[in-house]
Amino acid sequence: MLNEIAFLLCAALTLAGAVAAMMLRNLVHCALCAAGAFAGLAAIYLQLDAEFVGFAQLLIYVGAIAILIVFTVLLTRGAEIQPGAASSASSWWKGVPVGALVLACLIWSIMASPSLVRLPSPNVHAPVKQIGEQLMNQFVMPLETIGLLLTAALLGAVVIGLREPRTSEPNS
Amino acid sequence: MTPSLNQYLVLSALLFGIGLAGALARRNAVLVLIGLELMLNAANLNFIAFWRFGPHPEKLMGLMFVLFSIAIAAGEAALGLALVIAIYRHRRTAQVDRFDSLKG
Amino acid sequence: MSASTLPSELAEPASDHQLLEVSLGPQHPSTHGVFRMDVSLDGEMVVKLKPVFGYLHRNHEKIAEKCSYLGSIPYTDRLDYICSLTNNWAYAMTVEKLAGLVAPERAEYIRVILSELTRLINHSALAGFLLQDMGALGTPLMYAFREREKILDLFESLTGARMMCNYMRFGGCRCDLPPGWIEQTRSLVANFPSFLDEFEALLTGNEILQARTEGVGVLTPQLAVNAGVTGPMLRATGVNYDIRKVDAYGVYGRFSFRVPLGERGDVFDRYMIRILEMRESLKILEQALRDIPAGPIIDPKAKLRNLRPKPGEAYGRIEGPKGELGFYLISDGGPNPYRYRIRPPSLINLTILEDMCLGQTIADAVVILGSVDIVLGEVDR
Amino acid sequence: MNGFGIIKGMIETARNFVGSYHDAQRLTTVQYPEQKLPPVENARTIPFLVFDGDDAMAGLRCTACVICEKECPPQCIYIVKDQVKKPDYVGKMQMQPKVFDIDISVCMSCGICVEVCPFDAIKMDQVFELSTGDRFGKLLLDKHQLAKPNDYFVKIHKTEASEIDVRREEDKRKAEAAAAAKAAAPKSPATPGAAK
Amino acid sequence: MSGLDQIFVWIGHRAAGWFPASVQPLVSAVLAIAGVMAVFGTCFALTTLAERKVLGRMQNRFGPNRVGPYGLLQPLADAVKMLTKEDIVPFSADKTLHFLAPLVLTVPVWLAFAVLPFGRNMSAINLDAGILFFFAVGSASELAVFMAGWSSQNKYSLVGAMRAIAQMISYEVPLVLSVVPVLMLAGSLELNDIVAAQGTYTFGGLARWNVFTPWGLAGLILFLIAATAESNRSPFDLPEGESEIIAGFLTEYSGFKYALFFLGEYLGLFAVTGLAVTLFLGGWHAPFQWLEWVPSWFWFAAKFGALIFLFIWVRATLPRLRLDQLLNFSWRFLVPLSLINLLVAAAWYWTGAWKFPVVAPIRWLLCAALIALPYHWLGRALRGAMPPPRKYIYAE
Repeated sequence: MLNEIAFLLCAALTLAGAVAAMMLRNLVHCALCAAGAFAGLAAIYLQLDAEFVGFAQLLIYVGAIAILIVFTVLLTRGAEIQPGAASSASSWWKGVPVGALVLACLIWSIMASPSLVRLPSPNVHAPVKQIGEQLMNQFVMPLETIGLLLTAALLGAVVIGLREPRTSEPNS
Repeated sequence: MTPSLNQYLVLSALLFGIGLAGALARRNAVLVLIGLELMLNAANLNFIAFWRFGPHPEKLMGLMFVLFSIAIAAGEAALGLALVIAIYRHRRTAQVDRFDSLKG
Repeated sequence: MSASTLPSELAEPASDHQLLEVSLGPQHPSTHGVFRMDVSLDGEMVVKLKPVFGYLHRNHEKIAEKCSYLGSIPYTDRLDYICSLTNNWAYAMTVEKLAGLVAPERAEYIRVILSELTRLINHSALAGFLLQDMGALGTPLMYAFREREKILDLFESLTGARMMCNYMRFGGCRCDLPPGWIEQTRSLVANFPSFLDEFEALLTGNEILQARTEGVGVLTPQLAVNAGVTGPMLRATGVNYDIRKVDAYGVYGRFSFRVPLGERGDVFDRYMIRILEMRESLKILEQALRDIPAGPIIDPKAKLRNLRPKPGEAYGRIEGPKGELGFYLISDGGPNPYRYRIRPPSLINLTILEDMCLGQTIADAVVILGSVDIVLGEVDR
Repeated sequence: MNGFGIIKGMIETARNFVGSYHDAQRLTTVQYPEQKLPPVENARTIPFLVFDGDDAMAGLRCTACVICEKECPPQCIYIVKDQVKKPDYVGKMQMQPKVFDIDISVCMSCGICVEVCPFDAIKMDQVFELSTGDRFGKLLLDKHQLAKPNDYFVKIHKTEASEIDVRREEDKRKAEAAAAAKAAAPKSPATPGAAK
Repeated sequence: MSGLDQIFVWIGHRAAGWFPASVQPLVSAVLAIAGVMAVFGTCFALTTLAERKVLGRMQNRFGPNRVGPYGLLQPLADAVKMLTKEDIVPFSADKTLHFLAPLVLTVPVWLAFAVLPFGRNMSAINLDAGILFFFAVGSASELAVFMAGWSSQNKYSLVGAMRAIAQMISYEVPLVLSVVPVLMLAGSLELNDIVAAQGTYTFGGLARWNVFTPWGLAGLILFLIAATAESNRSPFDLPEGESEIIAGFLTEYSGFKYALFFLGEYLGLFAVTGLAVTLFLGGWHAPFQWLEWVPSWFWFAAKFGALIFLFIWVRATLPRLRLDQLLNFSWRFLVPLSLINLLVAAAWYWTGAWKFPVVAPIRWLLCAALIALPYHWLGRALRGAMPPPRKYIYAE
């Protein structure tokens, strides 16, 4: 019972955050609500006994990605006061039907498969040590690839984000 | 009583739907990225749920997928947002429908 | 792409970001009083800076034209309230020129001693404030003030007040040195180098200080000379101009001292020049305390009340701790000056603030302002 | 070496930290209400009016010449002359102030009034705990509040006061001698002042 | 050793024992929470006082000494002042976020204390991924700072918030990277395991704390620098750099909300300090074997206090960096150095198998050189091509 309530609370937080993130007008509010949704998901992961992933989710999504989004919103502040912003009003008539359609398909298929109504296997835990060992043995290639990818992404982000030499640098 | 698998899946589907609708509907590039992240998270939730309710939770497959997916999401967000900023610098706008220089 | 949208597409924005207009001051922790800088920021970078002053305007010059020659002296204390004695001196010197008075030798020595002590006060307080502006949380400032207090004690026992000394008179000084004053000053002068060493150990070698000051707020000698910058600000750019040497007013000609000159004209040079000047001041003090003669302290011809100089004009200037402090007086033969005008070094040194700050960050702007060494009482008058 | 300057600075603060516990040269703070600095003889705060003898109003040295009122740079002195004269210390009839107010919220403690006073009647006080709850009423001092005995003056400005006292004694002696000589001379009735 | 050492554990057990067995875990959890909150709440009050007194002494002042004996009641007076002050919300502020920001900062910070072992058997929970938990809950503070700065609708606040975010993102990286060597050598993310790994004694009864190894020393210094920056303390106090941007993101806060921010910042500092003690300074272990009889929680408190003193000391001494220098310092100095420190830790681990007669000093010096040389080079690179030292000419 307690689990059920906790799940419902977390799910409500997540969904509310997600809906608010997509619907609010103020970009900063959107970003913060998205952070709330990510945090709610982290709580759900913790409920599902995925401690490590839950903390990683919190660390990366709330601690890094949400901050990055907020930062971008601030750096593109001028976007809200652009002339002709009216032409960029949200086109809900395009998005909502598509989203609803996909949602309906998914829900229908989930509801239609009785095998999905099952209870969790008992006493599951994922010790950090085991995760580490698996990462170093079975998943070592993906891990390395991810490392490479992240490095490439880092370099790419830096290169894209670099100021063109058009304006003079503040002397550093 | 613990929630069953399909409840998690419904939550995930909802999240995906919200993310998709938002990403399609909103014009601001940052919001589109948030929508993408939400969809990614929905997928992650599926992985975790299937891992937890699956027959072999001790193998940690689902967890591993999610870990990698989170890592990729971080890279994606960094790159995507860098792109938004770069475009904003040139065009003074972050509205995706105004990035239309290549349109004939 | 339609042709009509082309211009807006091609129009490159002048800058990457929106400019942030910030009004630093007049109530701001590091504007040294009620000074205001209208700053336009691009991110953290200053792209436009407009100094705004006048918040402390007290009509000093006009009041002085309605006041007797004696009555203006306490007002000059309040110009640069950190260095009241040098202000006194500059004013007294101008009135002496106007009225043809000559201060006796002992008075001149006392003036030199007091003005060098004032220089110590000003420079140590400035170094403290500058570091405070850099965020050193008051430690250097408290050390500087600790030493300043000792000098202020000397001032109090001589003039009766710590800051608003009102001590010098045209034709000499108000009262003679109290017994034991010379010895106290001598011991203070002997102990001061240890404070300077301590201060330098605390900060001069500090990497953060160096990083914050090197190459920041560079002032070229040409600009400095063109703008009329004087004092340590000018000497930090390498221009050799010290009125104590140029005019050799008072009895400065009798002392051997050197004028330190900077190399690059950045904030670090301005900081270092002041430290070095303090060391030179100590040399002057030692000599003056050794050579001070006995004798009267005021010109017997000097008439404090109801002084009516012959019609004429006079400009007297001294090397104040902040730069050339000048007074310009016109007398029409009446008991008050017909025209009274001050050349305040702070104000004139402040005029090039924008030139030094452009392209630097806002944190630098605050440090540069600190290194200019302004006292708003003098800027706004 | 990088970081060396920072470490040097930290040693310096540590020295001051330790030093502030045992070195009076470092910890110079005076704990004000409990401890007070010894009074400095030259110190000046606000002016007061000196009187001789026991009766403050009768012994007031001020002769209401209004020089101080004219010279005071911020013009914080307000004097109204009394029509009734009173004899001064040498027995000469002098004016006296009916009203003598100093607005010490305006006074800037410059001491010009003291310098210009030819009668040694106004001197600088050393009280500094002047705060009151009433900005307008209590900071305007009248002559009763300003009058302080010569003994007090001697106490706070010893050197200056004793010089003045010596000079005044001499003046008095001369005046008495002159009066005596005058009295000795025939057909001159003694003035009330000389009788004193 | 046992009695006094375990006194808090014993009290907790006894107190929980009064309750029925079904609620005992809950009760002991509540007790642990209450204990942590009481201890660190008091610690916060005392630290604000100690900071002011130590700063005062370093600046040759007395510091607060008016309220109560030696000024001990000053925190109380401050609290009364803070709580009775008017809570001002700017008219144009985003009121919800303005209200939420101090909560978002303060509440998660408390969670971080859950995993710290304050003494033998004295950690609220034993989490498998303790360190990850620690950093995860700490990540909310960035959002809180941003919310505070943005919602105030004040330019100084906004600049402060931008600075804070840039700074926190940049210094989170070296903070986490400097922890990694410890995890590598302890082979666990659980803080109790890490403490246990430092619990043996080597020659002369000296403890095997991580800080006595080259990588541990370097790691501790890196960690402390990054922690200083993470908790916005001088010389990295740019987000609230008083002389530049008034109070940064705190400009528009007053009264109780300001006090909450204050509390949150100090708690964040305590949390990272506690982590530094745990990771590098042997946690609750005594420095020498013959000092083992002293209660373990005392050692934790002593080390904790020493580090807090260090933070105050640094604050009293150093000027503030500039933003670009701050970021350069992180990305071009701390991050490479902490990566190199990883290699050094690996080298240390690898050379541990050596069997030479005089191996210990050689191993130490070798690893120290491995970290000292990059330190020197990176430092020089960071400062750029140094112009020749200045010569001041004297005109006669």
